Amino acid sequence: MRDVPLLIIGAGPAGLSAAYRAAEAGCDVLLLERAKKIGGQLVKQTHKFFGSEKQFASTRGIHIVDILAGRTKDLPGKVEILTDATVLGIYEDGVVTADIAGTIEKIRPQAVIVATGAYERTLAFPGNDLPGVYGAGAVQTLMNEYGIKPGDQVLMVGAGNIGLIVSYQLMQAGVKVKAVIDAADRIGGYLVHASKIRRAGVPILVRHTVEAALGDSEVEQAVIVEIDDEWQPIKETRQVLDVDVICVAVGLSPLADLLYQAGAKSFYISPLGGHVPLRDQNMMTTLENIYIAGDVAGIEEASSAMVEGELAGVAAAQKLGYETPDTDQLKESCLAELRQLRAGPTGGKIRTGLALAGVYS
Amino acid sequence: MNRIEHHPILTFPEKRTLTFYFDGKALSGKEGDTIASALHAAGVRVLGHHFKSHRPRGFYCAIGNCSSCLMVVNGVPNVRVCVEQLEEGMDVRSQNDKGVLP
Amino acid sequence: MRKTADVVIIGAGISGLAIGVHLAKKGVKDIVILEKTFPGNGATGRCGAGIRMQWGVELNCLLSKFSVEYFENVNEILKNDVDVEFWQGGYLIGAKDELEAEQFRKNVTLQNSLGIESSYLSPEEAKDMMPHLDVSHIKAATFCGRDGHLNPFKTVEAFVKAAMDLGIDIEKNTIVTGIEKTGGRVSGVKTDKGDIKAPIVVNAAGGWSKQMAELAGADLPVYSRRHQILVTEPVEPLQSAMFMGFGLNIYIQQVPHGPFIMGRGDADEPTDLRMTSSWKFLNDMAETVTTLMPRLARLKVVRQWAGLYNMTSDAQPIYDEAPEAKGFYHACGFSGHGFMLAPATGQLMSELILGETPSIDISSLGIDRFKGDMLLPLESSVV
Amino acid sequence: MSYDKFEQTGLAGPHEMSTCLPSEEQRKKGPYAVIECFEEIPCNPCVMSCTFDAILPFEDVNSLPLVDFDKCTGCAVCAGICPGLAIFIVDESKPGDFGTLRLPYEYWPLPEKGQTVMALSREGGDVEPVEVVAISNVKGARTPLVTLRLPKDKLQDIRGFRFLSEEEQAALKDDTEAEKTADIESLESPIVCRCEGVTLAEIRDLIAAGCHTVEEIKHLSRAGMGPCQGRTCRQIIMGELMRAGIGKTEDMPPGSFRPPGGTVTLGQLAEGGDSDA
Repeated sequence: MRDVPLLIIGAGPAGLSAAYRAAEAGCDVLLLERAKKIGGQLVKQTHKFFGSEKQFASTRGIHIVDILAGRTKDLPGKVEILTDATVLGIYEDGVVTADIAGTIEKIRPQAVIVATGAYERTLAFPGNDLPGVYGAGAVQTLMNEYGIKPGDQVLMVGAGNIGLIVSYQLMQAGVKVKAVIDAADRIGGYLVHASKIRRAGVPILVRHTVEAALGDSEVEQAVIVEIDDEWQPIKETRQVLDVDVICVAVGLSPLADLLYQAGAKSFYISPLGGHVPLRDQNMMTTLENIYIAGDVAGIEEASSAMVEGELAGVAAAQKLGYETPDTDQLKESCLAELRQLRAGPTGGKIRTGLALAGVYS
Repeated sequence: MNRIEHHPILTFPEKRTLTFYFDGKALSGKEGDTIASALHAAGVRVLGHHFKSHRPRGFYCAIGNCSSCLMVVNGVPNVRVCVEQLEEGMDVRSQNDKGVLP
Repeated sequence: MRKTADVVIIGAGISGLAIGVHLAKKGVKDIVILEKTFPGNGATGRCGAGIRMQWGVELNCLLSKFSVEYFENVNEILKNDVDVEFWQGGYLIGAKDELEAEQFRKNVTLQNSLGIESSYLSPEEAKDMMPHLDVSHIKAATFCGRDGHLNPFKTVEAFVKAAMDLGIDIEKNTIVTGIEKTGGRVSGVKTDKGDIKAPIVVNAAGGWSKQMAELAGADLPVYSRRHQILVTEPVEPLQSAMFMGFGLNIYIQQVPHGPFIMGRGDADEPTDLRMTSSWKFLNDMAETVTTLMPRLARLKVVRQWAGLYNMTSDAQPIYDEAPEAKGFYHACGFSGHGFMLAPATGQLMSELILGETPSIDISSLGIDRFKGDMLLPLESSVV
Repeated sequence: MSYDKFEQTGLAGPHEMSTCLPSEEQRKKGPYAVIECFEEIPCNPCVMSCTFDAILPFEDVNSLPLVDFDKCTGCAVCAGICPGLAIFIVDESKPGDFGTLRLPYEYWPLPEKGQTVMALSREGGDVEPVEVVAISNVKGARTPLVTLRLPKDKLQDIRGFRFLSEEEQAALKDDTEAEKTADIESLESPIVCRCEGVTLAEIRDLIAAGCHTVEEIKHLSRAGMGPCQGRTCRQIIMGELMRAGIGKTEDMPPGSFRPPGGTVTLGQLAEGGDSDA
């Protein structure tokens, strides 16, 4: 049994930011990451980040990992980062079990920050399980982590930021993107991303859905169709595309399994991506000393995940008695940054969601 | 080969080649590959067939969430090959049933 | 929801459903089953759903024999074709020590005298039957090939279908908030969805039966204890029989679908209606099973969960009318065996309620036994 | 609801472009930045990067960038850092019929100076062959900028290029016109639960039969009982419940989540079973 003041689960942008702020306040941190390397989804983000200077705007995600990890060194509190470490459960007696490189360990933390991120949603269409139908994250992993093309010709389903960015990344890797489609009646992602891939000759078709993946043992073709106001297919508009990959980028849902198991209260909040654990201003859930940050608290951009991580890190450390004269001011500035990031029209969905969750003022 | 040789942003340094066996056939992957990435690089996307529907199976998430990429690795069934590191000489086989415990 | 009923049953677990189906088959109209969530979501859907005739006391042997025969013909009886996945691979029960082996000899004699074809096996014979079992940990074993297990969800589905075909109303998501009495007799049930007048109310609330009894002003000498269980990934068939040990503290089966399901008891488990899981159970269960069956060490755990055993002090059920409230019947205290006893529970409770001669003498299962010194001999064949 | 064309196509039109171009006078004095950023998103590196204060200060991080063309020198620092790759540097100040366009380019390979490439419109359509006159090759955060020599009257229409040597890429509609009659209806029902092989048709049947929670559907179909623990199917099932008009409320139960939250073998658990708590 290992006793630690603060356990952080997930070394993505939120978890790394939380570790930095907590250790800065003098709190020792154990940070567990399921993957073999830290950074979460940042390791696949070859594009430059939006946001402002504080969230490393204009730096590529792949480079932000090093910055975030570098910040956790030489602080008053010690940050121990373990990779290949999957948390199995947060149990009622406060014990957290983890599979650390194949060995089961038990950890007794005084506080926990859950920063487990999200998982990819999928779609139900005939043939949706054929090899070649991949989540956008999978395509990114193959290309940007392992340097492997997922195929030669891609249909992208989803014109949100992920769909647009991954389309762009596919083209950067030399893969042809046949079309980007989205069932909504507007492009969901940032329009600068859309313009960028339009310039490369990729059509974006709104009010279109994928009807089927065709192929005997792998994807050989995709059937797409325009939909009407009732979201019903207009059969005359059916098109068959020769593609070997159908990339599904239809959104993310918070990966909150550990929190449900532990008994945290949650609400189904559609604009935040699904069931979201409730939390207070300090990112603490309905369970004493269990905090959340990042996509697990509602799907947003990495920039807000980092700020939420910092907030949770400061707040959790403070709760455990690690405080500096700046603590309250730091929390205020995190909240102000979050308000800024969510202030514009593109933050409207997040604001609605957070209002439903009762956490946005 | 589906490896990206040139990329405007990323560099993929040359890594040691690893030989492994897929359904008895020798294939090569690179150090740092997962079993699934090495198979993809070699053009193998059908990793097995579902035990009930017998439909072909590939991965969906590539990060260990969806459990759609189960294969028999060195005789052990139900290994998620998207997160299992490739090793020299590995015996990787398609799984078309629920798996037989070694 | 209807305003009056002839019989209201609290709980749409396997017991409540079986009681309802049996009453309806005997011609009782207007039966309502109240369920706080959905059918089978309590202990029924959380149990191992095993059924065995190898018991240490006569009554349990008889009750479970009734149930085995019932499940063997369940589609005929319930008049539907739901596949309840009744797998009669037998139960192989291992004795941990000489003392237990001695008890097993007596058990087999008793079982055989009641027409249950069980046999006493040496460790070597057990090994032949279950090669992956490390028999160095057992002194002897017993086996009965007609024992087995079912799919609890499918069994519930079969009973729900039968109940609906018989005109029974199952009110889901309905919470019982009170039980009405008039002059010492039960007269109705209050719920969050409205009240129902009824002269007969059956308490089949499993883990919550004590709380339901209290609403009727009745004292019920039961308590609930959490029991945990886990399921693994599916693998190709390896084990046909359920393996069980009382001293060894384990039951483990491979269900037809492929996964192994296993559980064990723990006297330290909470008794406060909690259905949470513990890491200690995972540890202890894994240690127990990998000692007995080293080959399973490579098997991956998929889920753990918990349900409530509704316990009595002699580990046998209560089938009786509450002395404090005429017309209020208890069918509870199953102590972990409610699923396998359910067909007998349905039959016997319907007979008790309708004043018929019971098919099996259950006079010893009355609630009075806990007041004096009439406790039954403790059933030792339990996990 | 209807949206601007821009929001459906991602293509800036005359309306958008009218907000980001300098006056005739200003165009003559030297190169200038065209910032094609028409949506308020939380992003401000451009304004922070400009050493000439030529991008007007933001009210907040979501503000739209506006260029003070009197101050803009066309230095292109902003174009190299813009995460949206939405900034172009246009120079039409030199006499004659030709000007230059510097555009961000993040594909491999970069063109070579002097190479002829096919200029592309905002839609990616071919315009005409043009010459590459300069390349800034910067890997890392900064984006390489490629300068094209263009006819002055096409400076605001061209926003990309492709290599001439590449094969013509078939436009979407040319694909397989004849196969429009794919027999979708006869295909197998989509898979909802990959682990257990449960189809959408099975889920819909259960919902129609009165199963109104994720948990009930799980009990009867096994969807969500496999090794992935519902990570693939749960959202689809909840979507189907909503489509059926059942789970509209915020308190729709997500069904159970059971530990352990990762794959772990009995052997590992037994090894780690130090009951030293």
